[in-house]
Amino acid sequence: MLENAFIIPLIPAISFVVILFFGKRFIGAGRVHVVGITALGLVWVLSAVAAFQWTQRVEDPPPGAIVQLEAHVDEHGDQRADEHGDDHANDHAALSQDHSKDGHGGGHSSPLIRPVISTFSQWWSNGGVEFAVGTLVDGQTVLLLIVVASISLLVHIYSSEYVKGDRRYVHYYAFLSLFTAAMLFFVMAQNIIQLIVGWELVGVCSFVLIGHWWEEKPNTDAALKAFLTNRVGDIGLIVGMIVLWGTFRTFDIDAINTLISADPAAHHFALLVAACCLMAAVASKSGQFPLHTWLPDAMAGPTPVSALIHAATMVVAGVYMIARLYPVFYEGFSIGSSSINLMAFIGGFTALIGAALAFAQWDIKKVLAYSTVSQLGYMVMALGVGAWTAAIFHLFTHAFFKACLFLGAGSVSHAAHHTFDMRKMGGLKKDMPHTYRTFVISALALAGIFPFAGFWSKDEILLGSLVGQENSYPLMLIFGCAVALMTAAYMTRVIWYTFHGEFRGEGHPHESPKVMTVPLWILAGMAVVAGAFNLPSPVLEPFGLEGLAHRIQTYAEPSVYLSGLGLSHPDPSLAMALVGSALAISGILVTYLYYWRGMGPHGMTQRNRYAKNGYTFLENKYYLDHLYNDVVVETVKRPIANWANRFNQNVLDGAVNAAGETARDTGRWIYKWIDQGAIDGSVHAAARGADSSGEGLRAIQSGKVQNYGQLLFGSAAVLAIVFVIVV
Amino acid sequence: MLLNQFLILGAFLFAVGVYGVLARRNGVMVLMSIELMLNAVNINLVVFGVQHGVVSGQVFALFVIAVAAAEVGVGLAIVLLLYRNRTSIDVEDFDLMRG
Amino acid sequence: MEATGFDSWVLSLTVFLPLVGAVVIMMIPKAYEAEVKLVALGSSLLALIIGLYITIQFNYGAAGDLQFVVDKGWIDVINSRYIVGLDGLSLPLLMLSLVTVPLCLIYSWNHVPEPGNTKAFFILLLILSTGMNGTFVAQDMILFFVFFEIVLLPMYFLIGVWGGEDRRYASLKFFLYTLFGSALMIISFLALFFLSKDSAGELLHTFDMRVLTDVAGVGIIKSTQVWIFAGLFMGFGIKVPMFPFHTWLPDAHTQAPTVGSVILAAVLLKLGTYGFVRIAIPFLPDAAISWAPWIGLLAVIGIIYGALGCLAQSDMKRLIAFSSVAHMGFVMLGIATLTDFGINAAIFGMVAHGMITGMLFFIAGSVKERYHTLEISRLGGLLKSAPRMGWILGFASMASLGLPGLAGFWGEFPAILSAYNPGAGMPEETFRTYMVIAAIGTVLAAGYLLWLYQRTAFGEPPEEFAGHEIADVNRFEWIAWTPFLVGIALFGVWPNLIFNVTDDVVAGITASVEAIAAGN
Amino acid sequence: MDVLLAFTRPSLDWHALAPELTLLAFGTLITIVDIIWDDRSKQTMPTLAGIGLLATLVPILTLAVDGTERSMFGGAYVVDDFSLVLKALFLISGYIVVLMSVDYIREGDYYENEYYTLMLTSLLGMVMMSSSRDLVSVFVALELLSIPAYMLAAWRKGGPRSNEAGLKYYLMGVFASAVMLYGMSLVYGLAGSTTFDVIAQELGSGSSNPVAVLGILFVLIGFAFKVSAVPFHTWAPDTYEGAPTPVTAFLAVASKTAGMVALIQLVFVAFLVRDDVIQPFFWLISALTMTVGNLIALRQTNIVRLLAYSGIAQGGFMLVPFAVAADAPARAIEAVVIYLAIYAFMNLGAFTVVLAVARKTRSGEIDSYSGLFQYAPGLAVAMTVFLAALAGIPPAGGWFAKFGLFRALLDAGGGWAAALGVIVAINTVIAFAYYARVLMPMWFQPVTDGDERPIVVTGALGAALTVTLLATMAFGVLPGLVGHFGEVSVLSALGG
Repeated sequence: MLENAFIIPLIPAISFVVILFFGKRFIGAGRVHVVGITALGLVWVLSAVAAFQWTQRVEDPPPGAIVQLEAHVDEHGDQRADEHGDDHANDHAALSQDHSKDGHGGGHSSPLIRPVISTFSQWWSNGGVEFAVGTLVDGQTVLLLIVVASISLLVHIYSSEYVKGDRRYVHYYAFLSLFTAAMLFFVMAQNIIQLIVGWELVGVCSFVLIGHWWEEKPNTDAALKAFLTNRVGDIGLIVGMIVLWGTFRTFDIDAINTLISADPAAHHFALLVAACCLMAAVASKSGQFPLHTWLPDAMAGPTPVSALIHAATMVVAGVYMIARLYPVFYEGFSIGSSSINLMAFIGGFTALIGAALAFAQWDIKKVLAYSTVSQLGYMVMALGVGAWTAAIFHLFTHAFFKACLFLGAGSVSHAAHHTFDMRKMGGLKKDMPHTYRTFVISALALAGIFPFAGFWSKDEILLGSLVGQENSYPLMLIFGCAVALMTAAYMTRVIWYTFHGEFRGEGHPHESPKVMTVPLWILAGMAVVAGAFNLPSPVLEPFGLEGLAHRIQTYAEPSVYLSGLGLSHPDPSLAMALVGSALAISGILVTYLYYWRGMGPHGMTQRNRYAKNGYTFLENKYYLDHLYNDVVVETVKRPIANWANRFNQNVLDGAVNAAGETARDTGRWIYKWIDQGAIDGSVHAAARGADSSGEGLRAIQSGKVQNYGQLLFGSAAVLAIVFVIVV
Repeated sequence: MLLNQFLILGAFLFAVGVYGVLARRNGVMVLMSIELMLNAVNINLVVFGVQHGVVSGQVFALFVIAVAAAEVGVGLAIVLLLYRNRTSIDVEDFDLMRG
Repeated sequence: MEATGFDSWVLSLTVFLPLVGAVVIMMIPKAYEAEVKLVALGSSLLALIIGLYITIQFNYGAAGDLQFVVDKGWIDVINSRYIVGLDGLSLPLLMLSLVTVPLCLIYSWNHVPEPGNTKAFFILLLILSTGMNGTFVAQDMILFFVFFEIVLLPMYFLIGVWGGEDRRYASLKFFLYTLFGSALMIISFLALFFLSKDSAGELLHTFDMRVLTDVAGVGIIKSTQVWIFAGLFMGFGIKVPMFPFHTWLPDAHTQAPTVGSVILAAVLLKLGTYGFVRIAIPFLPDAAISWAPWIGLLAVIGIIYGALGCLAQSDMKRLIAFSSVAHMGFVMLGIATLTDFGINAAIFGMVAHGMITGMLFFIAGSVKERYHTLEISRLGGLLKSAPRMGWILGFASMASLGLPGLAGFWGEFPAILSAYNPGAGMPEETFRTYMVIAAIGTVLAAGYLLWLYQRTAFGEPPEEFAGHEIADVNRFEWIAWTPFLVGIALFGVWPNLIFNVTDDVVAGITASVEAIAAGN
Repeated sequence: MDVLLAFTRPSLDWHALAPELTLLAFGTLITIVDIIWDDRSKQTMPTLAGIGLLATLVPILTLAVDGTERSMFGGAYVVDDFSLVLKALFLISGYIVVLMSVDYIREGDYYENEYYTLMLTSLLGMVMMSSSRDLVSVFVALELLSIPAYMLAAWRKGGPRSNEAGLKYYLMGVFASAVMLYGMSLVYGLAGSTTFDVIAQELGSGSSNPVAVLGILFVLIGFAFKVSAVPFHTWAPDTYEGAPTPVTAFLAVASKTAGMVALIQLVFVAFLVRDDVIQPFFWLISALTMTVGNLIALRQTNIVRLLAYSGIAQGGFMLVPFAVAADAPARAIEAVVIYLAIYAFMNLGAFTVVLAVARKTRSGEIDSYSGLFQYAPGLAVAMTVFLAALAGIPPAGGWFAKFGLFRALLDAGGGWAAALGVIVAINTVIAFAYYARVLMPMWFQPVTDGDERPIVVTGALGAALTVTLLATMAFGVLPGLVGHFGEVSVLSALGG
């Protein structure tokens, strides 16, 4: 399976064709989901097989699986590698030594397993640059395969109920399949061109699916905004990739990584440029500050799409790319040595503002969207501080509980007349027990409460930023902690408004059918147990299961590239874990107090507003409560959150729209003045000049023969004089 | 011999002819002025012929005289025609076509 | 190596069969319209079949050298010969032109635009196709020039007779621009004729493009070369069209009848870029090196400028026309790098742009036919009223904005990439700046195309068209469009189909450039 | 003195003179027939004239086959390939003009017979011109071709426009010949002989003498008038408009060709040594001529007048090679001859169409061509071909003529030549601008007066049309045909 991984994206691609072209006619518009679901089922099985085979490969490496990079670099026809062939030999010898030395310390126990690279027909050759399409499969890949396959499968199933009877049911499923195919293609890209291709394709699918209901202008606006914002990032992508190509003269990801890890010091500047450019791409795709504004709008799409594309998979493409080309960023931003760098800062800052914004939203999906922004920021920050494994681990866990949350939100709106406005919800707890439970579980996971999945991954990130590499990342640690607190808080708020209190909507809410709740439960289950995939060994020692510790680190981490960079892993620290969960719990607690305990005072507050003095002295405890609530919490919530929101809506979002408008205005201006005015004008001027001079010359033709005679003799005389003088 | 004097005479006659064709508006006078120009040329030819001591100059002059006769004949015919159609021989009047 | 037997005829057949068809049609009286159509389609299809035969017989192993060469006496007094030949550079473009014409005939099968007269319309199309095919196979400068010019009059009449409101102005503008360019071009050709020396320093006095490619302008002093190149630049650059000689294009496109625009976009513009690759650069590499940065500059200006122009348009067809300026900018950027990478990309870009923009113009024509307007502000909801056409428009727009996996991307991305390392002896920083600007251009491209798509396809159909039925894609349109759609997807998925055909030729060209650069 | 009186009869080569004699014979024949049968001979006249012209081609062919160069009267009268090519050209264009004239003259209300006599006489002058290598014979030939032309221009005796055309043409013609003669007298004065060879030697030996400059200049001006070069062109538009259309065609083609022939002989045989005079002179004149001609043509609304100005501009193009006469003599002559040959056919063709259309519309206004393509597609296409040829667009013949110019210029090389080349390029663009003003109504506009009756093209006109059309296209597709004649005429002209 590892060698023939290309089959995996092929399957959904085929199902796309089948659904789109034969769906209506042969299968029947109402039943196309069968095709999609079977295809995804197949994909899931194959991914599972691939994952299993990879673990086998790591456990007992077949001969040749242990690195001999220079050999394999050569077979990728890379001129530069030939020149450096021998240095490779040396430092890989060196590598294997130090790896065997500190192999058992620092939780760094993964052998240097080379990824399975299989290339197929030469895709194009251009001016001597041979270029093959192929797949690169390693732990990181199979991890994403599992994530994408599982979530996509569940979303397919869920959708069969959720979008039943939709105007464009067929197209919906077709593009769901296409998206899956593109995402899988992207994940197992063997070279940066394939990365670009997959990157753009998922972008288009998201464009189509956000604009799924294109009759309403807001949806199409959102779709355009998403696509254009991503294109802006793509400038960075294209340029960055080109810089990489120009530096290493190869598109091959494996070769690039190897070359860097072989000689980290070299081309620092080129790498810095490339990293900055690619960072822009990441910012656009993974909703990082300041290009994140499209993501909340993207919620215009159907909810399952938001769950799949804008929570679990596509938006992590940026994170995945960083992880895939980690040496580039690691060296470019010199993550190892610095204590702050662009990536870490952008990540941390995004996490912060995302979380802050989540407070101010009334649309449940927007809350989740901002939470996604914030969590993606978390991952980027993790990568920025050098905690590779933590980032990927968080990506893994986050995919499940965030998907679960979105699908839960979908289920809620399904019940509550397709509204996402939390003010029209409330009290759904009793009507929708399944949704409620799953939602809470995932929320706890997201909040990072022990022992849910989120706890473990978030803990590793905080730990990563605490320890850092050579230097620690204090600022990032502060960001991380703040976000941990706020995340817990706003999730509690959501749960309060959605499920507690009285129902504020109209109609009778009802639980969604099995076909929707079952996926919810599966995801909730994952939200509980996903953390187990990368437990630190101390946790497991009591049970004598150290062997199972750090599985993701062991299997997923491409240490074949990273160890060359001297990437280290922090030892697990109980203190950090406690601080982390303390923050989360306190966050929940505060909010809890505000909403559950603080209900009366709110009523009181209003009465206060009407009859100010009357009850103040009597009810001074309310007065205290009032003080406590309105001062403490409000100061936390309102000013900051609202300021952030205003900044977000007016400044950043405004900037995006303004950019669009400016472009069009410039266009108009240039067209009017330069094109039609200057350039075309000059052409016309020439024409007019010719005409009028023709008119003028006609004066010669007076019709009087003697004038003609004068002209004849006159010019004869003039010519005579001139020539006699000159010659 | 008096080469230059003859040449100057020729040039003078030619100039007079030019003045005539440009200044006189009566068609017949124009024709006569043309004769002046041609005869100026004849003077030149004959003089040069003598100077070079060859006969070709005078032969040329004879040709010119003959041709001039034919030309003026045609010219008079045209002037006559115009007089019949337009009852005028003022060359300034004939500007139906211009521009 | 001269071709023999049937192979020595194929190229001449592809070139002149349409002309024969045209002559035959002239014989047929107007009344027999069916026959006229059949003869027209028949002759063009026959040419296409022979074209397919060529693609099969073509020796891809030796794509670098001319094949099916015919070398016969033509105008001995000026030592110009009838030389036709085909190599990897000509093949894709010849095929593009061979495919386009029948499609146009089919498209206008039952609705020749106002004022009708199928006979004349088809005759002109056929003459046009002779000119285009000939230009791509001619290997003698005079022959090239003649074919290059033959296309002018038919296109002039296509625009002028069957065009829109402002057709007289547009057609004349198109004609005068191009005529001016080609007049200067012929001067340069003659200068090459008289000045080219062979390696021994002997004057060649030949129009044979093969020879001139071999000598690569050695023996012509640099300054003269630069001037000669200037003439060629005018000739080809106006045709491309490069900023600032582009102003004829939007008018011509907007006014031309649908198939006119299609042919203009699909093939005619390529004559210019082809000229650069086939004549200007290989004949005068030295001058090319000193011109390249300026060409690159104009190219990137064209990219941004065309995109901004698009954003300013309110007319669908005019918008597409301006997008041509931008896309040809990418092509010219690729050429300007003088690297085989870039020039390959440029050739791919030519073919891709031909199919994609041709497709867009087809759609624009059909929209115009159904809505009787191309005012973007008045259109909308195409996806609803004519879903298939809407989807095709979406597909074409996506291809046009350079979506990977479709043809557009392979012309665009490698062109940008090649600008990172321009050819030997050229300012690297300058071209890297160009690269970034070009990359920005891709965003603008996405901008105006999606904007167009949103306004025309998305949303509810405007009520002014609520009344009458908007027909979806009809049979003739399907036949005419499918080849382009398939091609866009096919070349997008498997770019090597073109790349490995052109690679050898281009390698040869750039080799001479590098040799010169090394010499300096 | 006795030296002067000694006279020996020069030996006459009858074969060499056969063309002129045949033409003369037919001219006289027509006159005699006319005198004897007057009105009853009306029908036979054009036929006779035509036969005469074709018959004259026979001795030319025999001479061409024989191929030896024949010189008479001490080199004053030479029969070589150059002269033969141009004699043939004169006769063919004359024949086409006759074809054009048949119906026009027959339907005109004037006595028609002397029309043909005059035309043959004028042609005789031209045929002689192409052999003249001596000031006297050039002068005589010139007057022989001009005087009948004056009368032809004034052909419509009752028509004031025609009279005026005649007057203007006559007066300007005489002025010009006066100037020319004066120049000739000066040249003769320097050289002491009238034959070109001697003149060439004398001019070469003598240092730069202002008198020589004046002489050369005046002579050239005399012929510049004939080829209606700016600023000596003023007569052309008025005369062309006023004269009967066939005559206009005759003047625009044959008589202009004659002027060019004379210039070729004078410049390349006699004056070549004084390139310091002729090259700048022609650079200036040609640039002026094409530019002014084209610019004024832009503003014309009458088709004949437009063609007149276009003819002036074309003349300017033909003068271009003279500007490099000394630097690239062979190429220059070739270019001029080729241009003359192609120009004869394309211009005559255009005039034929004008005649054919005028037979229906009775108007010379360009607007009257509206919608021609609808009711007379054949004529429209033909006109398109001719205009395209005049504009120099392949595959119609004209491109090769223009190509010849560029070829001559670039063969000479140098900045001035290149500059002139660019001027030519710009002018071709301007030129198409007004040719398009004829094409547009033809193709792009509906018929103004709903009258869509097809145009009847009479046999003669049809024949003329076919000949010119075929020739124009043939020259475009296989320029070798005309190129060959250009080549042969070069060698002998320079040699002789």
